[in-house]
Amino acid sequence: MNKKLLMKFKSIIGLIVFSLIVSVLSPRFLTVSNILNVLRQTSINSIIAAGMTFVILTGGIDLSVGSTLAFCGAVCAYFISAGMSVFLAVTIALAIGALVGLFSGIIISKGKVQPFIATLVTMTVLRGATLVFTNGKPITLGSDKASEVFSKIGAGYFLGIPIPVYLMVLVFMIAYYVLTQTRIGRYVYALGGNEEASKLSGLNVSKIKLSVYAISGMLAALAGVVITARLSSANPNAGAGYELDAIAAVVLGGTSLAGGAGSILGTIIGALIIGILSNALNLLDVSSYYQMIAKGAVILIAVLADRKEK
Amino acid sequence: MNKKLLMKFKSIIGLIVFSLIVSVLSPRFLTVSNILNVLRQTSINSIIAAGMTFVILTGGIDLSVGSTLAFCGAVCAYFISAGMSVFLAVTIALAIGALVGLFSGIIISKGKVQPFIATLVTMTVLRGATLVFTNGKPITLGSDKASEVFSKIGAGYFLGIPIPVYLMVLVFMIAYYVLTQTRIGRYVYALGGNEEASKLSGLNVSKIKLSVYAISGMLAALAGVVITARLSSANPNAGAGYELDAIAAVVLGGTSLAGGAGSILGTIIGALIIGILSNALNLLDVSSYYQMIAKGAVILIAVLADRKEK
Amino acid sequence: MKQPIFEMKAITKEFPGVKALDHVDFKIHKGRVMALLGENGAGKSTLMKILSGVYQKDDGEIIYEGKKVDIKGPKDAQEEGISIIHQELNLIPHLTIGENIFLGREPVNAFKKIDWTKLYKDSEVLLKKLKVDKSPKELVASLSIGEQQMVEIAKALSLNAKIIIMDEPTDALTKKETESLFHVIHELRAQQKSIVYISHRLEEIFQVCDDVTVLRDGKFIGEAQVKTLNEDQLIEMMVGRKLTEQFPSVVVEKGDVALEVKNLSNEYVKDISFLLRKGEILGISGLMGSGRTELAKSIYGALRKDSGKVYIDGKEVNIKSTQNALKEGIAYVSEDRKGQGLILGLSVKENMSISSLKDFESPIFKINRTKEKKAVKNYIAQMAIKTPTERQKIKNLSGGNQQKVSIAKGLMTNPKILILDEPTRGVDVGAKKEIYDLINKFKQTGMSIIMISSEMPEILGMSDRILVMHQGRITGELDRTDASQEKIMKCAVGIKEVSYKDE
Amino acid sequence: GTQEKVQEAKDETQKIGLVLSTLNNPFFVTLKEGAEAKAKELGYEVVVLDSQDDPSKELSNMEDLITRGVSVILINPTNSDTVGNAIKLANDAKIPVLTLDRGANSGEVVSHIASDNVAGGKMAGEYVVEKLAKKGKVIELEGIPGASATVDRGAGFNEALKGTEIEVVAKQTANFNRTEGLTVMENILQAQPEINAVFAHNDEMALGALKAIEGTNREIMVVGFDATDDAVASVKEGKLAATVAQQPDMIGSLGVETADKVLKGETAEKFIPVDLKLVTE
Ligand SMILES: Nc1ncnc2c1ncn2[C@@H]1O[C@H](COP(=O)(O)OP(=O)(O)OP(=O)(O)O)[C@@H](O)[C@H]1O
Ligand SMILES: Nc1ncnc2c1ncn2[C@@H]1O[C@H](COP(=O)(O)OP(=O)(O)OP(=O)(O)O)[C@@H](O)[C@H]1O
Ligand SMILES: O[C@@H]1[C@H](O)[C@H](O)CO[C@H]1O
Ligand SMILES: [Mg+2]
Ligand SMILES: [Mg+2]
Repeated sequence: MNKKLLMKFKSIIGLIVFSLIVSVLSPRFLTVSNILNVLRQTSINSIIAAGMTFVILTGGIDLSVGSTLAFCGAVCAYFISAGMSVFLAVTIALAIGALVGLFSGIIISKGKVQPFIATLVTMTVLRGATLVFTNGKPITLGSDKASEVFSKIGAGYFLGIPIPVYLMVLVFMIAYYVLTQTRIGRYVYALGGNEEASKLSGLNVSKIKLSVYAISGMLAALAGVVITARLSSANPNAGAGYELDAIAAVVLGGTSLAGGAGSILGTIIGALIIGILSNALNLLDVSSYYQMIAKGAVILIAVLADRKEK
Repeated sequence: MNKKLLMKFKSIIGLIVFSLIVSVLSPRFLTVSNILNVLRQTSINSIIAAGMTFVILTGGIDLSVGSTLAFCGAVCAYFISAGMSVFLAVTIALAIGALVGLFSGIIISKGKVQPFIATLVTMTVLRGATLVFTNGKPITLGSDKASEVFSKIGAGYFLGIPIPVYLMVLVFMIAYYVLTQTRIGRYVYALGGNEEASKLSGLNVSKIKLSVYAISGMLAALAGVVITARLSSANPNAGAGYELDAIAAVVLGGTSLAGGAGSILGTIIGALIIGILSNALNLLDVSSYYQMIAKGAVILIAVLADRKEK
Repeated sequence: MKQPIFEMKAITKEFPGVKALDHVDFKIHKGRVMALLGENGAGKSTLMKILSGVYQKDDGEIIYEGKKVDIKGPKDAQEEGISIIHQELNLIPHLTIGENIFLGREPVNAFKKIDWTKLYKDSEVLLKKLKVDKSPKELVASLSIGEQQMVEIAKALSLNAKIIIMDEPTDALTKKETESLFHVIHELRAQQKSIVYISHRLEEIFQVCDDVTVLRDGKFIGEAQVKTLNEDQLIEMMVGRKLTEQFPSVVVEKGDVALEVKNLSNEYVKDISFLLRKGEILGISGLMGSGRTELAKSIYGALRKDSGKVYIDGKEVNIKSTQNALKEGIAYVSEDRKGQGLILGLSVKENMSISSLKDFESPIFKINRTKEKKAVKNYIAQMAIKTPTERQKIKNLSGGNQQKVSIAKGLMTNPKILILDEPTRGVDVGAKKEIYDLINKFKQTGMSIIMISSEMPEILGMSDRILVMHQGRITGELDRTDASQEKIMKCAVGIKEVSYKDE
Repeated sequence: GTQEKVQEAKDETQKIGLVLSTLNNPFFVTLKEGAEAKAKELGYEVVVLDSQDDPSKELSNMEDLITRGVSVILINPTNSDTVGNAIKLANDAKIPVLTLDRGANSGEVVSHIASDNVAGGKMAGEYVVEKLAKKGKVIELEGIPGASATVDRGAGFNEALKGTEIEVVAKQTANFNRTEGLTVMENILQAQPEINAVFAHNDEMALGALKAIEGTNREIMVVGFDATDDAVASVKEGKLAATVAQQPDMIGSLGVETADKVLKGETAEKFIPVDLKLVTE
């Protein structure tokens, strides 16, 4: 138990050490405005990664998050520019995200298709659907009242802290509660740990699978809403490749892709590492080609350091 | 045994039925030239997918194939345009591919890093390295003797059949032999089936892992050579996203991402389905946005049909 | 006998190529313990899986308190008041003991929050009852097989069911835990619960069971009260013929030292030294978690050694991996056939030959399949492994038959030293005898055997010499001639100095 | 009987193949629309294929078009160097090829219809020089590394800055992508205390950067490239300072018009430049 706590602290300490090194190299790194900046940038990947954590804990994977983000963002922008209320448009976008997840979940649990393929299909189909829906062009919001209000979700502040940061914290608090304190949380771990045993214990395995993909879809939709609000515009190619970042955050956070073991706290740390890394490399003015090399190297060091603990 | 055979035939029959439907819709589909065309187009993905089959059978995954393809293609083009003999340049490219795979393999087996993350790191670093190496610009071959000879590997014919098709067939024959007739093949299945039991049965698990990633890397390099030869030019962005196509071919072919079960024959069929699909959708004049939707739908139908058999 | 509370009538179940159950009748009586016996593959587990909703019957009916019932899944069975301890462990490694016990039935408060205090308190009570000295907050992944089995038992008890099915619950338990279990069974019977008890340890049947039902080849053979039968009669019902002496001890002249271990220590075992001679069977006994498996794995190169030396035929060897061990002529057969022994997705043949594939390799690296098949078929015949063909997937074999394949895999490497960890776990009486005969045969050829076993009669009957372990140390070394259950138990609890109370 | 007739009728309309580097960018969507409108007017059927920025897919698309038997191919290369062999395939099949927006460095091309990206970059540079009175710090947001538009616009822009006291203090790629434009700019804003202007190699990135700047209260001028609908609207609102207007629809329709000429046996100009102009209001 104490060892576990130490483990958790260890990653946090690693994160802090890393931040300190960067702040020595670039004095602008540890300014309040940059920290808020990093947090806001991290919020998108974090929100997606929170949902991805549920999926990966069950031993699944969700490749469709990027497309879901784009599709739901576009739907939301469309409805708002068509005059719908912000609340309703956002609710519809989140509901569609959950439905998309349910769709993948049904293919996986009822159709017995491997999650990788099922969500690859969803990813491809939904990207196509987004392009058809937007005709390949961004849906840009006007400057009417609703659009202004909506844009606050991505660009606004409350008490000096960006709204997306609140959303991210809220998502993680709920995810933490669900995963550690509720039955469904236990079942997610159980399913990932041993599907056969879970079935034999009388768990409704299908229902758990449907739930995690729905959660992932809904959070991807939320990320889509935030990005769209931030840009006041929904891009049909938004979110391409985001699945890899989200999965990387989850796995960097110590969750095993085999399922059954890991934590949502790890995911935040993973997402922060990735976020800080991009920000730091930019602040340090590393040229974009070398950024890729540096990013890979740091991620490797992070996982290797983490592994030593086990 | 008979049932297994039937299963295999079933996928092939499915493929044939699918081809017949397309050929009714587009009379140009079943012409000799188009069939050769499809086979050549499929060869790249097939070659990569053959290597990916080894990796996935052990329960691993290789996300770095696209970057490896680009890097080795660039190296090969560079050496040839620097006047090196085609044979030597190709050999070096393949060796580098194998080394890249070994590198991932070492991180995975010695570093105990999850394959997803290890190869994600390789993928990122190698893409950066390719951009640095090429300075972000394509390396284009001239019209000297060596370049001409080299381009045959991608664009040439022998007895009316494109060279890449021979390469593809050769790769699959060797892979089939190794997986079904040799010790290492058996070990690959064993490792994917139960790593702990494999260790206790006296298998050198590290060595097996190193081998499969080296094979995957080398075949990705071969694909890189073929593409570069075909285009007479190595593009630093080449191969981006190819990992998904290769994995899809493997999984469509019935190999489980959990490892331990599947076949290389399935992979050919999977790759052919994907290849024929793209070609057919182009011939049938499906607009590019709808192509994505159609592609997703057909893949879904294919896996669902395959699953019913089990 | 009174009317049974539960009755299965003419149950039939077929798997591809195997008729597992053929019109089997089975009764369960209130407040009584029903033994279900039969050879490996007789259909015991299949019958119980039908009762607990894991499999669906092809034909027949199930009657509960006079009414026909339909059990469609594990949840249905739970609701009918049926709980089962499966033959194979079914736990979630990364959850705690308590979470595993109450999986699917966690107590929650008004806000849907799990009531952890209650969950762990209730788990604690169950563990205490079973005399398991582990915190319910410990992860299951860190438990030994035996300990995991106790968690399975606790889980089955926690359901507070009317019928509790125990499919070979003691096959990974030592005497001490077995006794706690029997104590609990007596209590349950007193509470008018019904129990189905499956075991291949016949002496246990006489200790705890009231009635017995025997199956053979998927057919119902008979039902009787245990007190009307003796062991020989039981065996005859099961195998259809009489068996000769169960432990045919073979005396082999003392050979040279084959293996010497000197002061071996690591995380799990401390300062282990012993000798093993050619043609000798060295039994290792001890309580659950005493470190026997770890000792074996340390010698075999599967666990790291911190210090100590190992000599084979007088020469020091440095075994760092399992490949090294096999090369030096040591083979190890795991106690955990499902988790560590077998590759469930592969065939009988592929499993059996995996450690010795090199021997079947022809030039051009091709496996000589004819040769391989011949060798495999030879073992299938010798060990009477029940399988339709050598190409059958190993996961479709009954537990006992899987175990035989596991042993055959070790034997196929032609080892000088064979380490068997619980070699007859889940093996039926007939097959046990076959395995013992085989072990003796290899012993006669000069092979040295280390046999770790939790089954007292087996240890006493087969070993030439017995080591007893306690908390990672050797606490006793007994010769065949002066070993007894009492002496072993005394060393096993590690208290030579404290006097052992005999009751 | 009727079936055959339909088939014949269909065969009578000649097909024009159009291969685009990507359809994930509004610029190319507009280009496609321009081509389609013109084709309809002239009675052609257009077969549009998307290379998804992958030269090897581009080659496959070319092969598939040849199989389909199109009469002429308009191609917007993913990369000017790599496209050579794809064009040679069409050359071998005796199908005339025209390039749009990006040129080809090898293969036989009947005509090239595009704007001059070096000139466009220069135009943007000159505007910045003028507005900043030859002094200040600027940021360059680059397009997809290696794309000819990136290379050419960068070259033109930097040429315009030569001999002034304007310094490019940071150069990062945002891959012609709006979201990346946003995050990259957010980070640059943290790193650079003083910035006077931003030149983005396309409007998507410019609009992303603008969003990043809107979050601060710094005065920074942003110049884009393409004049997409969003960008023009932004210029009108006074947010985006300027954008170099390409006329993708014109590139598309001129492409089809030229193809029509080629099919009719008329001669076509080797290079048909499409006007660029600076949109500042
Ligand atoms: N899922 C399955 N698929 C195919 N055959 C099976 C399956 N499960 C069991 N069998 C076969 O059914 C028969 C009965 O098996 P079962 O597990 O019920 O035996 P058992 O009496 O419990 O044996 P043991 O004492 O070894 O546990 C065996 O021949 C076994 O191989
Ligand atoms: N992976 C592990 N992590 C932590 N503790 C472990 C682990 N594996 C085993 N142990 C502990 O080591 C001790 C020795 O276990 P071992 O399996 O050697 O016992 P054993 O004598 O073979 O008994 P059993 O009959 O239960 O197999 C036990 O207390 C067990 O809980
Ligand atoms: O000219 C075009 C556009 O500027 C587009 O935004 C990116 O690709 C270039 O080729
Ligand atoms: Mg059984
Ligand atoms: Mg043990």
